[in-house]
Parts: sequence; structure tokens; C-alpha cells
Amino acid sequence: MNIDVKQYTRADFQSNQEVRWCPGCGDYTILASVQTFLAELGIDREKHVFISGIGCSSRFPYYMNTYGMHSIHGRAPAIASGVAAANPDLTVWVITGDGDALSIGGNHLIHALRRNINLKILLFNNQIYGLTKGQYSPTSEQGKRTKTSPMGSIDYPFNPVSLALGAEATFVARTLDMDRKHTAEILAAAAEHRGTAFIEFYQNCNVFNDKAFIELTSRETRDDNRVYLDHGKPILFGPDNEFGIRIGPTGAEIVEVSKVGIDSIQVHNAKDPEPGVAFALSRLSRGPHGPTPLGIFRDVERPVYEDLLVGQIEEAQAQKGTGDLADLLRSTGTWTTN
Amino acid sequence: MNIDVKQYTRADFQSNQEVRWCPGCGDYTILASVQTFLAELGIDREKHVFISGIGCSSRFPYYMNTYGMHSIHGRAPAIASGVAAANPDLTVWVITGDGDALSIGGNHLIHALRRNINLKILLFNNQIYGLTKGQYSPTSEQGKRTKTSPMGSIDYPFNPVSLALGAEATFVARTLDMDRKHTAEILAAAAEHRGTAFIEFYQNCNVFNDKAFIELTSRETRDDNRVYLDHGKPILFGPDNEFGIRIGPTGAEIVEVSKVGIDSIQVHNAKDPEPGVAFALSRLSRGPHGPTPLGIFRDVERPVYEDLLVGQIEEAQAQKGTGDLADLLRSTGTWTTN
Amino acid sequence: MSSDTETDARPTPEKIDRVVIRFAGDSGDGMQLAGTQFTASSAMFGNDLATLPNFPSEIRAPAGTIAGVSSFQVHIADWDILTPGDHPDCLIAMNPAALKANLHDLKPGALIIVNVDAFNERNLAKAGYESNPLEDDSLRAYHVLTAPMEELTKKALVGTGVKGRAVLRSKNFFALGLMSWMYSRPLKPVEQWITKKFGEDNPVAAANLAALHAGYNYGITAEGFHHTFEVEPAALPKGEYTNISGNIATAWGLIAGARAANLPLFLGSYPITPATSILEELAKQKHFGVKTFQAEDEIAGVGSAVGAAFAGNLAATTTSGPGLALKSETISLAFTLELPLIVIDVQRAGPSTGMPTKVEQSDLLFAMYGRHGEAPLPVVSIASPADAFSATMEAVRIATKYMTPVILLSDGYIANSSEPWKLPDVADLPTFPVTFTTEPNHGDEFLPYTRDPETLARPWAIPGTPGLEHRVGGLEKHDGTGNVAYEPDNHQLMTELRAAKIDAIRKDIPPIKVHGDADSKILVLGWGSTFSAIRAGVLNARRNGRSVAHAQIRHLNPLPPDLGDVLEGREVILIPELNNGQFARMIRAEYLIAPRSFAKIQGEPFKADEIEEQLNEICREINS
Amino acid sequence: MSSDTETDARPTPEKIDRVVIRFAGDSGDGMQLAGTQFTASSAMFGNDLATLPNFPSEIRAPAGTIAGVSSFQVHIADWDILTPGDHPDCLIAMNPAALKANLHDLKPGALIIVNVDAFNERNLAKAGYESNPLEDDSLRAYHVLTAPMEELTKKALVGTGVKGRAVLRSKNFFALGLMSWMYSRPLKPVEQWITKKFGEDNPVAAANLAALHAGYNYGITAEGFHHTFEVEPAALPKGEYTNISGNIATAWGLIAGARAANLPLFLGSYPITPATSILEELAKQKHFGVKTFQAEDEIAGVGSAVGAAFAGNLAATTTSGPGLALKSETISLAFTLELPLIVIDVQRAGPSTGMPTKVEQSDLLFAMYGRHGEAPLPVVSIASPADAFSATMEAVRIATKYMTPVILLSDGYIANSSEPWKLPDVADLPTFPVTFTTEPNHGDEFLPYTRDPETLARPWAIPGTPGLEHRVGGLEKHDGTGNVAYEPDNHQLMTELRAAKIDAIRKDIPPIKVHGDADSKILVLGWGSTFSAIRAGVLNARRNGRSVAHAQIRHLNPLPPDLGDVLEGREVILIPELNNGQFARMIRAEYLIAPRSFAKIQGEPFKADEIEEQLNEICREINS
Ligand SMILES: Cc1ncc(C[n+]2csc(CCOP(=O)(O)OP(=O)(O)O)c2C)c(N)n1
Ligand SMILES: Cc1ncc(C[n+]2csc(CCOP(=O)(O)OP(=O)(O)O)c2C)c(N)n1
Ligand code: SF4
Ligand code: SF4
Ligand SMILES: [Mg+2]
Ligand SMILES: [Mg+2]
Repeated sequence: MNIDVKQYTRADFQSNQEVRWCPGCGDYTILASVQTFLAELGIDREKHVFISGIGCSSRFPYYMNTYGMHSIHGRAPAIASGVAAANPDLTVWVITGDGDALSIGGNHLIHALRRNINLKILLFNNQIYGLTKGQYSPTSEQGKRTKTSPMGSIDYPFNPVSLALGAEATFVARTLDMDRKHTAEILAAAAEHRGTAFIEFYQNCNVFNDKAFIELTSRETRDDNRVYLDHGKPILFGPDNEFGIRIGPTGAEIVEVSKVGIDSIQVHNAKDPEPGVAFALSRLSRGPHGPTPLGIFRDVERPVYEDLLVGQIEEAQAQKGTGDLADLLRSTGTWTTN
Repeated sequence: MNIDVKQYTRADFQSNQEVRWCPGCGDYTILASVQTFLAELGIDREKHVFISGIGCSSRFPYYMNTYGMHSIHGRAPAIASGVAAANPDLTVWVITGDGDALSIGGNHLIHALRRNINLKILLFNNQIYGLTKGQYSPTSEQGKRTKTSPMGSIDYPFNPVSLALGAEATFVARTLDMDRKHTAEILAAAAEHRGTAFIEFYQNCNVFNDKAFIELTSRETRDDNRVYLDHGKPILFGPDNEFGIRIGPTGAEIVEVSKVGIDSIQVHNAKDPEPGVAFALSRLSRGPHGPTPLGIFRDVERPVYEDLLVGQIEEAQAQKGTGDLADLLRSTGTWTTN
Repeated sequence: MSSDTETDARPTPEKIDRVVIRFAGDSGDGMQLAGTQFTASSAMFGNDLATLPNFPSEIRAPAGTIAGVSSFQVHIADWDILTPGDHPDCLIAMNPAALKANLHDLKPGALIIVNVDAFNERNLAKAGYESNPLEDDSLRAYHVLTAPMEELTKKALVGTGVKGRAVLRSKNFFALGLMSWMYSRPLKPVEQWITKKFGEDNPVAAANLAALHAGYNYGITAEGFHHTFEVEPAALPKGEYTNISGNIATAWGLIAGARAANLPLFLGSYPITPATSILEELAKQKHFGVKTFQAEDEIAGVGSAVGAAFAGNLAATTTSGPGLALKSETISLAFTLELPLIVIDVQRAGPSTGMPTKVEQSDLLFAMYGRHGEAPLPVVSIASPADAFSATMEAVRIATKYMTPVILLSDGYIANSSEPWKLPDVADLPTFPVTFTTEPNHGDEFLPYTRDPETLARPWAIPGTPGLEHRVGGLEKHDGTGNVAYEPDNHQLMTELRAAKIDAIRKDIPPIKVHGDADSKILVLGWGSTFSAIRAGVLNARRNGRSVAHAQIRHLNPLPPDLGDVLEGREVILIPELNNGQFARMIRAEYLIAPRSFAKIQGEPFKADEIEEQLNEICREINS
Repeated sequence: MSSDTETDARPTPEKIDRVVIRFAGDSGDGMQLAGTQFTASSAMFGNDLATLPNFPSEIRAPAGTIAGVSSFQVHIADWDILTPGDHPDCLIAMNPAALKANLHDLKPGALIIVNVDAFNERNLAKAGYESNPLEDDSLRAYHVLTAPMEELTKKALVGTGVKGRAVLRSKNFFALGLMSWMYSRPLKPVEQWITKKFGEDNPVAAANLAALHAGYNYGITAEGFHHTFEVEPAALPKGEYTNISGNIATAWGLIAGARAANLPLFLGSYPITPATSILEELAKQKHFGVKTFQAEDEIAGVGSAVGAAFAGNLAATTTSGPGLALKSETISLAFTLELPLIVIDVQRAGPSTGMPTKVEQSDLLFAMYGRHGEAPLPVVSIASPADAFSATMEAVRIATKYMTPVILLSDGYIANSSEPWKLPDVADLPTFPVTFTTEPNHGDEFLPYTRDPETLARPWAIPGTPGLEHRVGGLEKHDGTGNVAYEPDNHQLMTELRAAKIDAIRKDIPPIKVHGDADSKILVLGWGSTFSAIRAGVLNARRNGRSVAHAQIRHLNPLPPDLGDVLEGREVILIPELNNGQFARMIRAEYLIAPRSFAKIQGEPFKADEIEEQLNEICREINS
């Protein structure tokens, strides 16, 4: 993103529509974080486009005083790809939910990631279908009782970070709705990244899946469970950083720093060209239970789809000149009658 | 699979339809391998169901003298899921191509994998759209010139093994169309596995993408490039097994055995409950270039979807008896008028 | 405290034959629940009834605003009523927005009961009131009673263990208690429901019971509430009744249909408003052996169903418009595979996402023509919540007898509203058991595309059957063998055979019942959920001396064989539809006549009055 | 060896005014290429022409079987012809299967040229011949010439560097050389093409040139080939011509349309037969600034196009029936967003996968009604390969002027066949430049759903425009502001406005041209690719003294305003369609008249004869 600082306040990014989420919903916090961040970022407001699918979270664009489209269920990454390809000068955001992105929209998501189109994808993972009032989603834990799984869900959930890494994503991060400071850091890094940036937000749905992330948010347990990944720093956690992560021949494991020594602890390298370690880190948790990595798993450079697309057009024009219609019509040979 | 050995020959599995692939197509070899394997496996012929999508490879069911459906593009895993869920006694095979499974059908594929439905998915990856006569596919290498990418494809490809692992697959393997012995081993392990088994076949399309796998098939280079993964054995390759794979803090790397010593070489563990190392191994190659792992990356147990489904029905029936319609109609309360 | 003791204190209620009551409040106020429970006790009491829930939209609007108002209307009567009523006799308004949003619908002189605690400045402003309507005399045309519901609920809950903000959640039970007093409803069914739902020992149960009784007792003690009403049990035909909503009846119809066909039931579905509760209901009925597969999307929902059908299940898929669109390609496959499949479209207001919680009938032509290639399908429609059960069974009968997908059209009004349903005797339900083919049908070969000479259906041989191994697919197939075939004449033949098979269903459709003045020169022709409004409107018009006939068409494709005769010779054929005239267009094309289309596209069902008014206008025109 | 020298050796050819030639062989034999090159040199020579390729199916059948036969038919003439011809005058059969598969189509007495080398026992058996037709006298009704094409090709290629199995790949050039001799076609265009395609120094180029000349020379020297023919250049209207196939013309029409609208062109598409070559052609035209996005599926294809339209591109998506089905939900979104979008459906035989390489017109009603909710769209059809250019431009004009998706119906026959097209003067092409909105349109506000009073189109303001930030979406929206709205009256209003906008396009449709005997009591009414067969059939009937009128309808929704008048007073309206009577059904519904439907569903276009026969029958009936 081309950062050309303007003087904005959060209010400049608030639309005139009343925000219509349930009181207490985690979506409010993320909305505030994003609006505040954009004001700071300072990119011209008219350059931002928010594309969403369908779901509670997908109402987001209505509340942003930017260009936006509340599209159809699951298709936001495809539509946003068209916006970005058509006009690479825009800053295109995708707002989506766990059902929208991972259930009906799974295919568009993984293809956007592999193409590395310049989209910032914010996935609001509340582990439930909120808008349709409480059915299990592809991130709901097995055994979860919901309206469509009265005896417990029998679907094994996706780990969105693992899935994204398996789909060749160049930027993958995870954060928490209520952790506004961390959210701001992650948003800044995502905006900085050229290519598809994928951010999983753990977002509380206090109506249909309250406290899903309580282990990460309650005062009593959060220090035990938030494992922050900071590029260039050893991965430590616990109230006194007494635990750490080590990478060994079986993947990533939690170790006590005092036992293994600080040198065995993995120094986080989000820029590792290979996603192997990032993937191993993503396996530390199955959903937000127990120690759970938060932060940027991966942030690497790879040619961006739009750049390649525009590059080919420029190359073709350099070779053949900008197209001439009359020539085109004659390009397969003509004959003349009189 | 319940193996109840019958006396079959390959001919028992050949339908009366003429096989209609281009002469020289890798699909012939895979067909022969599967027919031979099924004859040996000995499960009742009528218990096999082959479901395919659309593509050259997807004509496969027509040539099998079993139950089969040549369905629509990309949807075979969803349809097959219905077959398996409806009748868990059947042995359900999915035949699909790189376009069918990974382009239009990507979503159904990843969801079948996470659910761990008892399907055997054979993906014929020829890195091209064969049936529609040669457009790049989601596994075509960047820069590939095809009818729809005259200046070279700008899409970054999927690594099907990485994608499957990211989608929580319990069984993931890769083999080569022409390596019938290896194919037979992999098919046997897949048949043995309860849950979704995913096998990537490198399949040569000699008409639209000839020699895509030449580095793995030509006499001169194949020993340098085939890295066989055998459970419980160190991962060695090269004409004299002079190279090996080591797992370190940056993932999987190729090392010279003489330099690092045999003890540093990773002993392959397909049963590792965590997919971290399998994923790292999948990153050794980007498509079939240079040293490329072949074999079973992962083979672990996890509850199977149909078992859980049937289990809940049985549990419900144990609790409530098999449903009585008259009771159901009265279940929300009634009143009587006279 | 037991509810029975209180009833002694009742003044003698005024007997009325019918009443339309609307519970209205903020989405968070629990009005759907209060209304449903009021309905349930009225049902138990033996009234005839019809309901109409009305949700603001899928997502919560800010509390206190007009957009956030949710309402539930119930019509109870001592006779056979049809619609939830056009204009309420009584409105319960839990806040200013609820009053404002609903006032214009009320009958003149209607009773309004307000939660006066909510009429503070903030709420008045949110609702857009400049002055308090309870004080500015603007409601003088109505009979207004007030109750401090929040304060009294708080008091009632002391000692129940429920505290803080949770207390106010019980205020809907206060309202329900008060209404039960006013309309002489028994409290027992509600009490039982509360105990069952929350568990005896749950403080929430205690809180709700306390609020319920507090409301009831307020009626006893407070001034103004002493004029009470009673609607006597309806003289419904003798029998056992339950109060049924359309989606539940549809779910049960699938279970009954599978039982009649002697097949296991499989539902492949993806949640979507307003169809979701069919999936939810079937997910609860696992002990019937029902398998529900919550798919990753609609395509997988119908795809899994096609797979299950191939494997020998009675397969169904449920959805609404956007989902039907996604399923189109796969339905075309199922059509050419000639497998039975029930595709249920609970229509909602479109296009695109439209108004998901609102009713519309605008998928009719899509159901008819919404597939590429020549792929005609039977289309069956549901006329009312209670009709859903038998209409669904009929769809199953057609699908299994003719080996074809069937589209069953329901809608958001049928889905959520309810009415009394006289329970059928299970032993008397139709049966149509399926016989799978187990033997070769052509020498020692099995040809999957031979046809039954009468129905033109192909045989159903399922995987697992030895000796009948065969392949099916989406490519054109050879008549008989089913092998891939590109011959020109074969394609023509197969296209014609497939069309002829669907067309032959026409013979199997029962005669149309014409209601009202059968020979009238005015016929009202309807389909689907317009039934109740049309029937009531026609009844009223006839009571007022008009001669009118009414026919409601269940089978939309093929159309009933006697429809031409029924249309013949009418001067005016009025087709009311919740769309832009789609059925009217079908009738034009089929019979080359010009019906009069009455199109309403407002996300709401017809009112009986609107139908009657149309009829009046027609009569005026004809006579002038 | 240069081709020019040889021509001296020619005997004087017989002048004929037209000839229909069919090249037939195994799919691997390169018959499409031979046919295309023969066509190209005829085009250069100045003949009028029409072609009809015929592929067996998408995948190779076993070599030598009937199922594997591929053919290419070309009709060349010295006058303005219309169809690729009903019955070939000359068949080139590269093997027994090709002979068997095509024989029944030939004119009596037709010339058959066979590759005798392929008539061995194995091939005869594969084709299902019990004896060799070249020997058993079964071809005595025809004029048969044989050539040992394989042997001679082998010989000719000695020294070219091409060896082994690759040698036989050049035998199609042998056949082409021989046919060029027989029909006095210049070799030069083919020689140039070979050199350009394979590169001067490529041994394959040398091999193909050698085979070409060997074939030509065989004509000079071999017995029997001395009776040659010549079709003189056609007296086409003065101008510059190119030989164009439908998909290429469609691709170029998009480029021209984007230019006329002054917008960059974006195509989001997923490959599917027979639409793929539009994507392939546009992928080549990057220097026009065209962006092609090969999406992961059809939904993403149209989705990306909707995104590109929102961002201000001329967005298009190309597909065939199964893909149109998948796009349905997104098209409904584009409809309610009111964004321009060109949806091109190159129809093929359905239902489901059907016969992908075969033609059909069976998506018409799907195009009309294939969306949930009330979502009418303009539908434009293409009548012939050359018509594709202007029909596509017309679709772009409507889409951008009225801010709406447009469905453009092509089909597999148009897609792959070709005809001479008189090149328009680029300066004379219509222009309809789009002006994006850049300023507030309501005080200092921008309201995205205000409407142009004349067209009812809404303004198009694209991201990047300061001050016009706004949101659009699939939910119902408020008239003017576009904010989410659930009000009943607003929904009715918006539904009516959207429909009125589409209906208003009617005023903008040019008058129908009635050909033939304009006032005849018999009218043939067609749409799409039936054009050439109908025109030719009507011409022939009229030559034979029948009075017939013909109108081909380009705008299928809305229908042209004068169509009612054109239909008025006809005794018989014949509607030939490659479907089960879909347009006929539309005409019934619209005009309450009963046209006579002539339905052909065989995966093949109409023959002119079939139309003429129908007309003869109608005349007989009318007069009897
Ligand atoms: C095609 C289609 N299918 C289904 C739906 C119904 N639907 C709307 S949102 C949704 C799921 C929402 O869940 P999620 O994406 O997790 O968002 P949340 O509401 O939890 O933020 C569903 C099933 C729809 N609108 N369109
Ligand atoms: C809905 C739909 N979209 C597109 C197609 C056209 N199509 C058929 S097969 C295919 C791709 C085939 O590629 P792949 O899956 O790799 O199989 P292969 O032919 O290479 O074995 C495509 C695009 C189709 N039949 N249906
Ligand atoms: S239902 Fe859940 S996710 Fe949706 S707005 Fe309410 S709290 Fe938020
Ligand atoms: S096109 Fe390629 S994949 Fe298809 S049959 Fe021919 S060789 Fe095989
Ligand atoms: Mg969610
Ligand atoms: Mg492929």
C-alpha cells in the first residue's frame, strides 16, 4: 500500500448507518479497531473498498464510510479479486465469517490466497453461524451442541491458520477481537504486506456462542494461554514467560524454558520462505483451548497477482503497441471484392 | 474396509465400454492398476462405487464394472459423501482431476477431508485441463504457456499434498501413474485406512502437457528425484541413497548422508498424530521438479464421519426407541374436540 | 402459587367469537416466545387459530428503534378461521417503537396495552416520537391500558436467584401472564413449558414463573383490567389437533413420506432463512433413522442428496431462493440421472439476498425453468402450515413413483406461521413402498434406462446389489443401456421420453376442488400460501352477496388435467400472487387466456380484505 | 518446389457455382485443421462460404471407431450462401469409420475420396464393416476415387527429418493438397500458414509442405483425378472480408464494445466447451488492455466480473449451460446492484453435461427466468458467426446505458462455424461512451439509487472517486439512498422500478426487418443460430413459388415493440427452434396466440431442407 498520510479521525470512517449488531458482540470492537487504524493509516478514504459476504460480520461494510459491497454468501474473495484486478490502485478489504469464508466460500478463499491478490481478508471467527441464529460452523469444535447438532457436531473443524498455510498464503495472522492493541499491530503489518493478507480474528458471539474464547480472554487464564508470536523473538509465554516453543523432529512442542534452556526456544521467523515451521506452530492449538499462538505466523514476499497481470499487459503493449481495432479485425487475413 | 476375499480377476472389473483416452495417456495405467488391485482386494464387486466429476480422468467410472456415477464438474466429493453416509457398507471411490478437485471442486475436497468420510479420493494430477484441450490448472507451474495463458500463467500453484494436510486430512499420499508397484502399495494402504484417503497421482497427459513429470520418470534422472517415504525407515534417496532428509528448525532439508550421519536423517513416521512433519516434507518440492517425495505422508486414525453419524442414530434409538410417527405428530401437544 | 387458585377471582369474561392479538416489542424482548406460548395455550384450550410472526431482519437492530421491532400476531376464534387476521383488536406494545410501528394496523377502537416503564425520553426519541403518545392525547381513538411491566417484574423476581440485567429478560412472561388474564387463557400449559424447557431447579424457570404469575395477578388487582374476554373453544371437526407450523409439518411430511416409501430418509442441506428449521427439526429426529448432513454449501447439500438417492435413500434438500440458484446445476444432473429427490424451496423476498425474513412467491418460474437444457420437473406447492404435511408426502409419492426430482414450493409465511391441524390417523396415511430392482431386466443384463411402460420411470437398482453393477452420468445416454450416446435421434428420443414422463404425471393428479359458487363467472385462482387470505376474502365477499368461485392449485407442473375446464367460460379469473404475476404468465402460455393478475410484492402475505376489495372492484366493473 | 509452377499443369476445371465438401477422419487425423485451411484458402480466393465442424465428443474415442470420427464441412460458392450445406457433394474419408459415419448424409452421386491405406481388415472391423465397401460394390451410387495417402505421405517425407510415427501426422496435408488440386484452390495461403505456424526451420513445417505438395501432385498424375472443379469468387457486396467464427467475433465484439463505451475490458471466466475459445482469444489480446481472469469456477468467474464492474470496468463472463446455472445467484446480485455485466452463454445440448460439443438452444427460458426472485434481464441473441460482433456490441450498449446485466445467447454452432464477414469501417461503429458520476447528485450527498428519468438507470460512481463513497448490496435497498430497507411499500416500488427499467429498453430496439414476402400469411419466426437455415429454407421455398415471410428476433427480452404487429394477421407462425418450443411458449404467453412449434433436439442445426419441407407441409395444409 502506498501510504500518503492524510489527517483523518475515526469519525471519517463511520458511515451514517446505525450499527446493528447485538449489544456486546465482538464485531463492535473490531469495527472500532479498523476505523481507528484506517484513520491513522491515512490512505485516501475513497481508495478503500470493503467487500463482504453474508453473516453478522458481513454487515461491516455498511458501517464504513468507504466504498463497499455487502455481496452474497461466500463470494467476497472472488468479487474482491475482480475489484483488485480491475483497479490495483485500490485498497481492497474482505470481511467474512467462519461460515462465509470457510464453509460456502472455502474455495474462493484458498484460491485468493494462492494467487496472492492484493486483498486484506479479515475473518471473524466466532465458531458459529450467527446470522442464521446458531448452527455449528466449520470451526465449531466436535461435539458442539447447536440447533442442527442436538447430539453434538460430528464434523472435525478446520484450523483456519493451517488451512491458509496449506493454500500457499503469504501472510497469515491471528488476533483477538478485544485485544485492540494487538489488532492494530496486525492490521498495520497486513496493510504493509503486498499480496493477500489473511487475519483470523477470534470474535465472541455473545448470543449464540458466548465465551468460546474465554480461555484467552479471562483474566485468570489468559496469560497461560496467549502465545504471542513476534518476529525475531523467542516464542515464550506464561505469566512469567516460563514456557516456550521448541521445533523438533515431531513438529512444535511446548517446553519449560528452565528445563531446556532459552537457546532451544524457537526464535520466531515470520519471514521464513518455507511455511513448514509456521504450519507446525499452527498445530499447537485446536481452536482456542490451551496455549494458542496469536500474531503473525507468516509474512513473506511473492509476486502479486495484479502486478503480474498488469506486467503482461505492459509487455504486450511494448511488443505490439496498444491494440488497434482495425488491425485486429484483419488479423486472420482478409480479401477484397469489388 | 472389511476384507472378505473373493476370487476375481482384472477382467471382472472391466466394463463393456471401450476405453476412450488418447493413446499413451497415463490414465490407462492407473485404470489397470486399480482394476488389478480391486481383483486382489476381493471386496464384493457390487460394494464398490466410483464417483467422478468431469474431465478426462473422470471418465474412469465408465470403464469399471462396478456401480458408478460420472457426475458434474467438481462435485464428486459431495456426491460421494452422500453415498457413503447413506450406506456405510459401500466402498466409495472418488476419481478426479486437478481441475475437477482443486479448481471448481476445491471446497468439497477440503470439507470431505476434514470430515474424514470414508472415501478413497484418487486425484489424477496432470497439471492441465485435459478434457477442454489444454488450459492451465491450479497445479500448473507459474509461467506455463497454455491456450489461456499465452504469455505464461500468473497463478501460483497449489501443492495438493500441502493443501490436504492443511485441511486436516488423515491419509495423504502421492504416487506416479507409471509406477504400478508403488501404486498398488498405496492403494492397499488407502483401502486399509478408515476415513478419507487422499492420493495424488502424477499423471502424464501426453497430448496437452507431455513430460510434465519427466524428472521423475526418465531413466537418467528418476533416481535422483524420487524420494520414497516408507513408514519407519529413514528418508533416503539418490542412486546410492547418498541423500537424506533432515527436519530442523526451518523445516525439512536435503542433506548428504555422509556429511550429517545417518542418525540425523528423519525416520519417516506416517502415524505421527501431528501433521507438522508431513507438511514440512510436502514442501520439499514445488511440483515434480527436483527431489520429490512419493509415498504416504500421513496415515492416522480419527473417528470416521459415518461412524459418528450412525452412532448418534443408534444412541437416539437406544434412548427414545425407533421413532413412532403417531407419537411424533403429538410431540408438541394436542387437544381434542368432539 | 398455583395458577388454578387465581381463576376463582375472575370477573365473568365477555364472550367474543374471535380476537386478533399482536405482541410487539424490541427484538430482544422475547415477543416471539410470548406469542408462541399464548398460541399454545389457546390451542390447548381448543380455539381455532392462525399466527403470523414478523421479524425485523436477520440481525438485531439497535434496541428501541423501529427497525428493531419484532412482532407476533395470533388470531384465535371459536370457529374455523383461516388467516392470522388483517387488523389486530389488541396490541401489546413493550416500548414506544413497538407502538409506533404497529399502530397503523390496528382496528379503530382497539385495545392497546403498554409497558409504561419503557416510555421514557430516550426510548421515545429512538422511536422518533416528539412527545409521549401516552400523554399527548394522540391515542384517543384507542382504549389504552398501561402496566409498569419492568418494575413489577423486578419486584416479582426478588428471591428467585435471578439478578441484575437478567431480571428484565422475564418481562415477556409478565406480559404473557397479563394477556392470559385478559383473555381467560389457562396458565398451566405455559407453566409446564417453562419447567420442561429450563428444568425445575433452574432459577430462570423460577423467574419466568414468577413473572408470569405477577402479570396475571396484576390483571386481577389493577384498575382497568377488569373487563376480560373469553373466546370459547372452536367447533372444529371432531378430532385430535395440534398446533403446527409449516416447516415442522414439512419435516414431518418427509419422515412420513420416507415411511410410506419404505426408505431411510436423508437430508443434505445448508442453513438458510427461512428454511433452516426443517433441517433443525429433522436433526432432532435421529431415532427415526433420519440422517441429516449439514453440508459446506448448497451445492454439496443437494450433491450429497443425489449421492444418497443413488445409494437408495429417500433424499431431500431444503433451501430458499439463493440456495435454489446454487443447486440448479446439480438438479439438472438429478433430472437426467432420473433419481428421486425432494427439493424444498422455502421462498423469501428476492432478488438476491432481498429480505430474507419476508415472504414472497417469486421463485415459481425459476422452479419451472431454472435449469439449463430441457429439464422439466414436477412442481408441487404447499397451501398452508397444516397442508405442508400432505403436500410433502405427495411430493415424495411423485418422486419415487416417477423416479424424478420434485420441487416443493413453500414460503416464509407458511414456514413460520401456525394453525391447528387435525391429526391424521397414521394407519390411514397413503403408502407407496418402493421396490428396488434386484434382478437383471433384459436377459441376463441389467439396463438402467429401460422404462416402466405406464409411468415411464426407470428401474432403481442400488449399489450393493450383486449383478446389477451399472454406471450413470450427466452425459446423454442411450435409451435402455444408459451408455454415453451422441446419436442425434437418440438425443431427440431421450429428451422426449424425459418430458413425456413428467407430463404423464398429469393423469395422476386428483380433480381440482372448486370452492364457493362453483359456476360463478368470477374465479379466484391461487397457489401456495395465498390460500388462507383468498379463502377468507372469498368467504367475506360471498357473505356480502358476491358470487365467487375459488380454486387453489397444488400441482403447478404438470397442471391438473381439469384446470382447462375449471377456467372455461369465466368472465374474470383473478390470480393473486406474491410476485409480479408469474402464475398468471404460466396460465396465459398454457391456456391462451388473459387472467387478471393481482400482484403484491411487499414481503407480506395478502390480507383477506385486499382480496375482497379486488372482488368488489371486479363486480363493479362487470356490472357497469 | 513452389506451388505456382504446378498450376500450369492443370486441366481446365469445370466451373461450378457451389460445392459442399466434408473432410472426415479419426479425431487424431487432423481433419479440423485440413478443413479450416481449405476454408481459409477459399476465403482468400474470394468465395462465399459457411462451415460446420463436428467433433465426436470432448474426449478421444478409440482410434478407428465410429465414435471417434471428426468431421469438418465447408460450403463454398460464388454467391451469397447461408448454411454449411445440408448434403455434401464430396466426402474425404480418411478411414472406414469416417466413410460409414458420413455416407448417409451425401448427395446421390457424390464424389468420395478415400485414403485406401486405412481400409485394412482391422479398421474395417472397428468401423463395423463386414466386407470392404470399396470392393463389395456397395458404393456404386457414388463416384469413388482412392489414394494411398499414408504410403505417399511416407514417401514424400523422406529427407524432411520427420520420422517414425510422426510421419503419418502429415497425411491431412496430403488430403488437403489433393483437395486443393481437385477444387482449384491456391496452395499459397496454406504454405504461408505452415511456415508461420511451425517456423521455417522446423522439420514439421518441411514435412507438412512436402505432404501438401505430394497430395497436389498426386492429383496431377493419378488417374481419375483429372476432372477438376472451380468455384469462382463470389459476387459479395464490395468490401473487405475476413472469414470469422462466432466465438472470435464475440471476443472482438467485446473489445469493440469496451472501446465504444470507453471502458477497460475485464473477462472473468472458467473454461467450458463450447465457450472456452472466447476466453482464449481475449487472453491473446492483452495489448488492448484486456484483463482475463481464469477463475477457479464459474461462480468466481462471474463474481470477479461483478467486482470489476463495481470498480468501473466493462465486465463480462463467458460460459455454457452448466456454468450459467452456477452463475445464477451472482447474476441476481448483479441485477439488484444494477451494474453493467455481459453474461455470454454459448449454449450446448443439455440437460446436465448433455452433449457438450453439440448445439442446442435450450437455455432460452433459463436465461429468461433463471434467477430467484423478481429479476428480469435483457436477453440478446446472436444469429450467425458474423452477427456475433454487432450483437455483442449491442449487449454492451444496453448494459452500460441501462446499468444492468445482459444475457447474450450464442450457441455451439455459432461458436465454431465460420462465414465471410464484411469488415465494418471502425470509424463507423456505434459509440456509447460511459460517464462515471464524479459529483454529489443530491445537495452534497451522493445517492446511488437515484435514477435517470429517461432510462431509469442509476449513476455509476466508482471506488477512487473522492466524496462519493457509498455501499451497495444484495439486501433490498431504499429508493434513492440505497440503504437497507424492509418497508413493504419500498420493496414493491423497487421491484416495479427495476422491472420498468428493463421494460423501457423496448423503446430502444430497432424495428424488425421482415424478409421474403412481408405480407404472407405464413411467417417463420426465429431467433439465434437458426437464422441461416431458416433464411435458406425460406429462400428455397419462395423460389419454388411459396409465399413466406421470415423474421429473426435478436432482442428476446424485452421483445421488440413491433413484434405484435408483425405477428398480427398471420395464418401460420412457424417457430423452428433447437429446443422443445421455448420461444414458442414465450410468444404464447406474450401475445396469446398459438404459433406452430418446430422443435429439433438432435445436437445439430436445422437443415434448410427441413425448414422448406415444413413450409411445404404448411402450404399443403392451408390449401387443403
Ligand atoms: C447462498 C446462501 N446460503 C445460505 C445463506 C444463509 N446464511 C447467511 S449467513 C450464514 C452463516 C453465517 O455464519 P458466519 O459466516 O460464521 O457469520 P456470522 O453470522 O457468524 O458472523 C448463512 C448460513 C445465505 N444468505 N445465502
Ligand atoms: C460446470 C462446468 N464447468 C466447466 C466444465 C468444463 N470442463 C470440463 S472438464 C474441465 C477441466 C478438466 O481438467 P481436470 O479436472 O484437470 O481433468 P483432466 O481432463 O485433466 O483429466 C473443465 C474446465 C464443465 N464440464 N462443467
Ligand atoms: S448473533 Fe452473535 S455474531 Fe451476530 S451480532 Fe449477535 S452477538 Fe454478534
Ligand atoms: S487429453 Fe491428456 S489427459 Fe486427456 S485423455 Fe488425452 S492424454 Fe489423457
Ligand atoms: Mg460465524
Ligand atoms: Mg488435469
